[in-house]
Amino acid sequence: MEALRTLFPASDFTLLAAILALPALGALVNGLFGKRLGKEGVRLMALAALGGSFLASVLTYLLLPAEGKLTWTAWRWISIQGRMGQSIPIDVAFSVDALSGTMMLVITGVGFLIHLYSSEYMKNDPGFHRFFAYLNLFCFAMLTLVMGDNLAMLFVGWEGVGLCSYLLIGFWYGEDKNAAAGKKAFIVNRIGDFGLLVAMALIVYYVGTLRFDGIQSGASSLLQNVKIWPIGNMSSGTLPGFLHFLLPEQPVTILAATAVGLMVFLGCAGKSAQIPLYIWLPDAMAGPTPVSALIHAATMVTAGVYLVARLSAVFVLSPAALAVVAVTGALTALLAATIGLFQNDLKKVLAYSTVSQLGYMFIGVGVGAFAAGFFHVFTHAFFKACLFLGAGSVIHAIHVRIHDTDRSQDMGNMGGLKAYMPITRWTYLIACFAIAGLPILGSGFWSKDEILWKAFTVDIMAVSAPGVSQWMWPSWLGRAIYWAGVTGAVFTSFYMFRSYFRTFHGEFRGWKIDPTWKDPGHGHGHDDHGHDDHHEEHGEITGPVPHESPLPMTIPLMVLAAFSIGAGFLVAEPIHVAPLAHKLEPVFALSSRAIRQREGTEGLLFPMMLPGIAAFLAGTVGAMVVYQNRRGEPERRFATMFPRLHRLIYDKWRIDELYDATVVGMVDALADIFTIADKWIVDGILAKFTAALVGFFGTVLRAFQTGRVQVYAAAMVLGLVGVGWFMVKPHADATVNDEALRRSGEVKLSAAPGLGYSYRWDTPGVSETTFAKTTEHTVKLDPGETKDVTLRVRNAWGSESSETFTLTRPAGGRRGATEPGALPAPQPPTLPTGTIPAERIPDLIQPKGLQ
Amino acid sequence: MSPFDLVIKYWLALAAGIVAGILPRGEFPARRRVALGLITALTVLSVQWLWPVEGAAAEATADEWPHLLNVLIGMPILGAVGVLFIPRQMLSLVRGFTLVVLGVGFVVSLALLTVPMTPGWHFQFIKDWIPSLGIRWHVAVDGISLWLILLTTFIGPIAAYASFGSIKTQVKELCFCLLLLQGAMLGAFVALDLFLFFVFWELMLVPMYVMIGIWGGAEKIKAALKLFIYTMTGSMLMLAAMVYLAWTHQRLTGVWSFDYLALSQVVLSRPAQMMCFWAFSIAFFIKVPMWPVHTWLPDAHVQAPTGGSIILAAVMLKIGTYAYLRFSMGLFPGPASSLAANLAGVAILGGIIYGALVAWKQADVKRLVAYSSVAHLGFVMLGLFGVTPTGIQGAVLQMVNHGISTGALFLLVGVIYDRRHTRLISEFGGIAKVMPIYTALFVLVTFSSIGVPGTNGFVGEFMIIMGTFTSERLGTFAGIHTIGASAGVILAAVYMLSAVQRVFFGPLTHPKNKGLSDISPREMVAIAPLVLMIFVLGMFPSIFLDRMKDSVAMAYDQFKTVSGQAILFADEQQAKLLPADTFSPAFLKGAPGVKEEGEPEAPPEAGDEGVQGAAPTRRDGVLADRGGDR
Amino acid sequence: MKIFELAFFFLASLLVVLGGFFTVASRNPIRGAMGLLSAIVGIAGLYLMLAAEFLAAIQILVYAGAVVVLFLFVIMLLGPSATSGRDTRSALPRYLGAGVLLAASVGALVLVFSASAGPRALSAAPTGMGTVEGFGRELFTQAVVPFEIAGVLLLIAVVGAVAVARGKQVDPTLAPAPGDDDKQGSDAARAVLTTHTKDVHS
Amino acid sequence: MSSVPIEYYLVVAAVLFITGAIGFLLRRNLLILLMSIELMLNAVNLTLVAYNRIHPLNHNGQIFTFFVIAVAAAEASVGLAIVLAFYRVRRTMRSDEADLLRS
Repeated sequence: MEALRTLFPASDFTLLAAILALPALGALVNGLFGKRLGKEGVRLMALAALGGSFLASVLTYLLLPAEGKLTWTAWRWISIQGRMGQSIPIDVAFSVDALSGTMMLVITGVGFLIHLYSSEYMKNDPGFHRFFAYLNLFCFAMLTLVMGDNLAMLFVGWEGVGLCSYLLIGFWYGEDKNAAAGKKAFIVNRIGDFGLLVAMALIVYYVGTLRFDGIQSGASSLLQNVKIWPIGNMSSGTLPGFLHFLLPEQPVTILAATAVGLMVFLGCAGKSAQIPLYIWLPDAMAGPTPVSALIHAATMVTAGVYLVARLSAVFVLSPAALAVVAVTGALTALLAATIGLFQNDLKKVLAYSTVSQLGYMFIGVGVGAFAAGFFHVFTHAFFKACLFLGAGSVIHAIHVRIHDTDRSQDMGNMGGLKAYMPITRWTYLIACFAIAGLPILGSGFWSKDEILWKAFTVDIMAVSAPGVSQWMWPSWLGRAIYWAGVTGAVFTSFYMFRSYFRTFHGEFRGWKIDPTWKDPGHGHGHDDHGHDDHHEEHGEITGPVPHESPLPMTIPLMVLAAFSIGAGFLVAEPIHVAPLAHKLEPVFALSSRAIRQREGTEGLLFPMMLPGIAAFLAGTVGAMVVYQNRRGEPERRFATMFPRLHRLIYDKWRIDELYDATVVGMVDALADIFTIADKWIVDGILAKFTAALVGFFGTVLRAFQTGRVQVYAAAMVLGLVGVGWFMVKPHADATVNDEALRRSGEVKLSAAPGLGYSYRWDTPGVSETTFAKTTEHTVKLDPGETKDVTLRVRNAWGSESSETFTLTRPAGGRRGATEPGALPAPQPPTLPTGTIPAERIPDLIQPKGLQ
Repeated sequence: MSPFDLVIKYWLALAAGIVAGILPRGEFPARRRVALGLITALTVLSVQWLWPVEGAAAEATADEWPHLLNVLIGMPILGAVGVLFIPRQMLSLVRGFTLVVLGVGFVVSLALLTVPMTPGWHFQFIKDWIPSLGIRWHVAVDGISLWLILLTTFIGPIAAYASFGSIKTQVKELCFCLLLLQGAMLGAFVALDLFLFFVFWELMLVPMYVMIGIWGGAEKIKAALKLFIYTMTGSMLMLAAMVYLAWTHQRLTGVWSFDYLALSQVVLSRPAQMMCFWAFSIAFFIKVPMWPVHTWLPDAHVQAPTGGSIILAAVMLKIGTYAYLRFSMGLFPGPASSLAANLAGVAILGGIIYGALVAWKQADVKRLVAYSSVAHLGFVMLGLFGVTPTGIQGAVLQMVNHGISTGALFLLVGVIYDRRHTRLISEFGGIAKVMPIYTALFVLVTFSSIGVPGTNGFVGEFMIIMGTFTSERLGTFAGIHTIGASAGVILAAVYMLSAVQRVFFGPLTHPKNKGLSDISPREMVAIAPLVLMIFVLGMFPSIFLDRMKDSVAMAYDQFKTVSGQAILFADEQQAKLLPADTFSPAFLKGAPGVKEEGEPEAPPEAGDEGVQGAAPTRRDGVLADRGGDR
Repeated sequence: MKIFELAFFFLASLLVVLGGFFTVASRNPIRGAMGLLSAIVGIAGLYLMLAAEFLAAIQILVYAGAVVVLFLFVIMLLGPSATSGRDTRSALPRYLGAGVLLAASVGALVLVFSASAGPRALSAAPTGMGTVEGFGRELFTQAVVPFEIAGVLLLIAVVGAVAVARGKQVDPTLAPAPGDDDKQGSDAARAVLTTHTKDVHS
Repeated sequence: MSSVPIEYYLVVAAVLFITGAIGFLLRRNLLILLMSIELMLNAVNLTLVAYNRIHPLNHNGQIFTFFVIAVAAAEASVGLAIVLAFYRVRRTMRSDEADLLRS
């Protein structure tokens, strides 16, 4: 071990490069040369890449130092400038500590198993190499996300993962439905990324760095108020009353930590399918099942929880943000659980159960129990992957006869498969027990119970800071979340065992089993998935005996089932066997200081376990009674008794339609308005209107060109007379001669001559003079005196014009009389001494309205 | 340096070349394979060669050959004249000649990278053109214009190569237009004399008008005319403001000069400053295009031929943004900084969000990509309005990114247009089955244009958003602007992906689409360099940023100090002259009349461009003293 | 002596003004030409009083002799249709123009005369002014260049007038050789020839 | 010593000029137009000679008049030729007919 430590020093841990390079190489080779390598070559390449990466991550995990992290910096990516002008370098750097180490193990481990599984599942799919290229690319992106040393690297992985899920969901792009699902997933993720981008901007502004350790240490600077002006505080005096709310006098102040927390949570909601943005996950079932297993169960959707855990130092600073996370998690858990009750599509049930379990994880991190929340991620990865792969092998079996994807996933066509597919059945059952929370054995029990216990006893101390009012947690909120979690647990175990009994128990409803049935011979591939089987005879069809999936599919099932039992004991707090918790101790050391146990709940650890166990029993027994003994009769009765409610829940509370009507509809309408405005108003006014205007003036002027000589002559005469009139109009002007001003204070004004002009000089105090031919006029000035002389000129027709001259004689020195209107002599202007020092500039040039 | 050492030293480039060579499957002419391999190897080599080494500026600055820029501009223009003498029938010679001239232009422009871009002007060449008006042939490069020049010389050959594929009629005139356009654009990027810039700005318009007018689509004349009139009105305003500025400068200093360095010392009176700023900016906003005056772009793009469309989108729009950064912000920092918040609002609402939403509703692919350009350039302008070093660097980088990704998009749209002669999205559907490689390329370029990290689009947008938030010019609006800009990121995904889905995915219904052949070797070679640059820019942006950060820092500091002075000193009537010490000496090197420090005035310098020494008459000497002794 | 001068002046100016009026107001162009003739003769008289004998002679010789005769010649040539009928089509602009002109000139006259210093008798004209010898010496010393140019101008005017007045004349020698197949072509040439000669004699 | 003051000649010239101008504007007959042009020219000649009379240093005024007469003769001849050609085409003397230049 020591040799390895010397080989890979902690600060320049090149093994991380290997972990990342292998899947990337795999993706590149499969993507570019896949067709030439053939199916076997592609399979080998993909599995080798993931296997190697897994081994390297196990090695890394072993080499993890107790404190600190293993880092490796590739190259300088960009460097941006912070608020105070300091440059913030953003490097392509990767670092691994206990948290990301565990995630790496999950990703590469479960990823490897799923690669093995899908090499069999997708065997006769024409896009085989393309599938594995995308899968490897996904693992590369997920590893970048987890191992990123700063938020920017995490964001690269974050969007890379979104990109790969777009490609994989829309894998069978022949079908419009799948491509649309892919697009929907990408866009909803993008809305989440918007939140993350704004969060990054806030962090750069307030903390001044994007590196996680920098954020952890500089988090205290987030304890200041962010002043949010909805539209900037322009002077709202002029606006009508009701607009005042848009331009408030006082800005909306929100704690920077809360703002960052909310924005980060928006990103996590987008990626981990929480309340506002969960709609893409159920549609993502359009992709192949292994994809759902890897992406929508084990790895991608948990990225949100990982991010919240990673930024725990920020979240802890604002109880409000934590409250939002916890409450949203609880609501999502309940909502998804209710929808899951009535779904007939097996994969949809599992999808909603994922959303619900994610809700639990967010409850965990929301109440400050980051280790517990993360542990649920860990266990959930195993049993949910096992459930999805189990479902996949069932669908694989059904698909042999019913080719239409929608009907081959419908539980109506399953039932009684426990006789034909024993391994799938047992692994599915174990996973069901794990997720439902079978005490002691099921790993779900330990993780979910830990979360509920921490929720029940949470008491968050607000970190006080000057001038900052913190929103405090009401004492009942922890308990409310606890009970919501328990009710969710009931639903969880009910719908899980409902799916188990409807799939594996009762009699087979798929088709009439005829052992001698042979495939009618048209060996079609899986290429165009999802098209209705054109030669489908309606009503009763015959088919072969459903067979168990081949070994490469069942091995992963068994391994995952084993883990879903074993993983529970990694953080079994009540029995104090919690190796993983100790490993995660240093990572959450800083944030756990703010979380205390509510007083008076010390002894309640075991008593509070009982409601959880009761919930498990209620759900399981209820499902057995309804679906095992009474063959689903009560469900049908419920459907008849409350048809509309049943319909509503089956239609997923019509949330999709709500979004389409409101958000999507609004954006669509805005787009229409803009398009029309662009065509008619912007283009219309600027281009077409001006053209029309010019055309109009053209036609008006054309009317004058009659072509007849006399008309032109008349026009000429008019022009001549006009010019003549202007020439003849009198213009009063005079030149001032002031040489003698200083000595004798005498100024001679001589008026400009003109045809038939008569002049009159009016000086204040001098009596009224008549119009005469006098063009000269002298004015006597005493020192320091100013006089206004007005020259009035009249011509033959009696029209007049006048001009006033202000003559000043300065008290002492020589000063030329200023002439009004003349251009100042071009000597350069005098500047105030020296220029304004540079540092005072910034506040000078703030546009009006800066707070 | 035996061949073996060569292999050791450049093994990566060699390997990349070989991989690219053997990449295409099936029948692929060897000539094209070699071309692909060569392009990839060259790209890897250039990345290794340009890798920013800390403290690179320290090593001896290579002497800058002063005539490099003249060669860079002159070659295409002389080539344009030369191509006229080639007989019309010898098509291959005409095409070959054009590609050679453009190719050599690119290689020559690589020489610009040999010199570390320290703050100040490089490769500066000054020669009196019209002495009586003080107009000089003053060309120079700095960090900001460096990458735009390289973008022009990089896109030029690609656009020519692509348009040769589709345009078969009047090839000689096409080559003439391409070469003249190339020369004019390069001239516009390097001109530091306002008059010279105006000449190139106008010269650039003529070949584009001709290209759209002759080889355009259905109503090509209308679109070409609209482009012409829009830009002309803009440049008319600019000319008026330019002349007023020069006249004021003459009135203040007694010497006629149109030089950017001289005019930037003039602080006009407050109303005049605002009017001149608007006059310059409207001309540039039309070119960018910004919201209210953008309607010429979709028409021009829809009617333009593929080659013309690529050049128009990739390079001509950048002149607007570059000129705003250089001239509007350079000459009138006062109004630029006081109007920053409102202009940024227009850039976001009118550019990013408006462009994205209208693009979503377009039925014609080219019109969609045109509106996406409006959105992307809205981002660029936001970076410029925010006036922070990060924002400006992000904006310049985004200009290069947009050039590459939109150039690639238009190239790919040209591919399907050549096959189906229609651009309506409804005509296509599910062609991914028939053209897999083409679909892969298109999806890749779409992700670059959306701004997915790892590709070039993201880096620029990320820096601009960070710049906007930390910008003090935007004051209280910084928050709402950042949110608006980030929302643009979502809308970009909406319209691009919905277009991709309607064109590529879904069932293959249209009978005519069934027979479409996949991307041809020629088109593959044309698109290869762009795709490679998408990844190079995405992964290693620091190569580009290191060479521009000094110039941007200098421009930013100067903007800050001068805008402070301008707002304080500009009173109502009087125009004033800032003393020369408010500008960094590196900036003023080459200003008219400013004698080189320490160089004897009288005898013209020997080696260095002697011409600069014999500056115009003795009177300007007074300019420098007069400013100083105040 | 003064009375005789005044009488001669009034006679001549009367001749001029009435001639002018008749030229403009007459319906028949011949009466107009006669009015023009009387105006020209009147002006010649005034030239005599203003010590410009040579000009008076030229006036009579060139103007009265040549120009008015030319007018009469053309009027004769055009015959009855020379007098165009009544037509009030574009009356407004013409009357508007005339009215404005009248008002403006009256105003101008008032302005000028109010500014002038009042009528003064003329001083004696230097001997030999206006005579052929004085005028000739000056003409051929200072104004030789314009004189030659005037000669060229008159030549051009003559050539121009002849070319315009003759109209299109097809050169008979170019008529197509007999047997030319596009018969229709030669007919067209012949048609032009005939129309021209016919209307000249009308 | 001539007792007739120069102003009288100028008045006569002015009246003649105005008559010519109004004739040109009002009358529609092409010939009358040409004649009124001649009238205007003669009025100008008269003014020139009158002023030459009060500044008898040289004969500039008269020489000028001499050339005006020459030019007027040329102008009259070409004018009449045009009127003749116009008559051949349009068979009328009304100036309103000559409006081919109408846009």
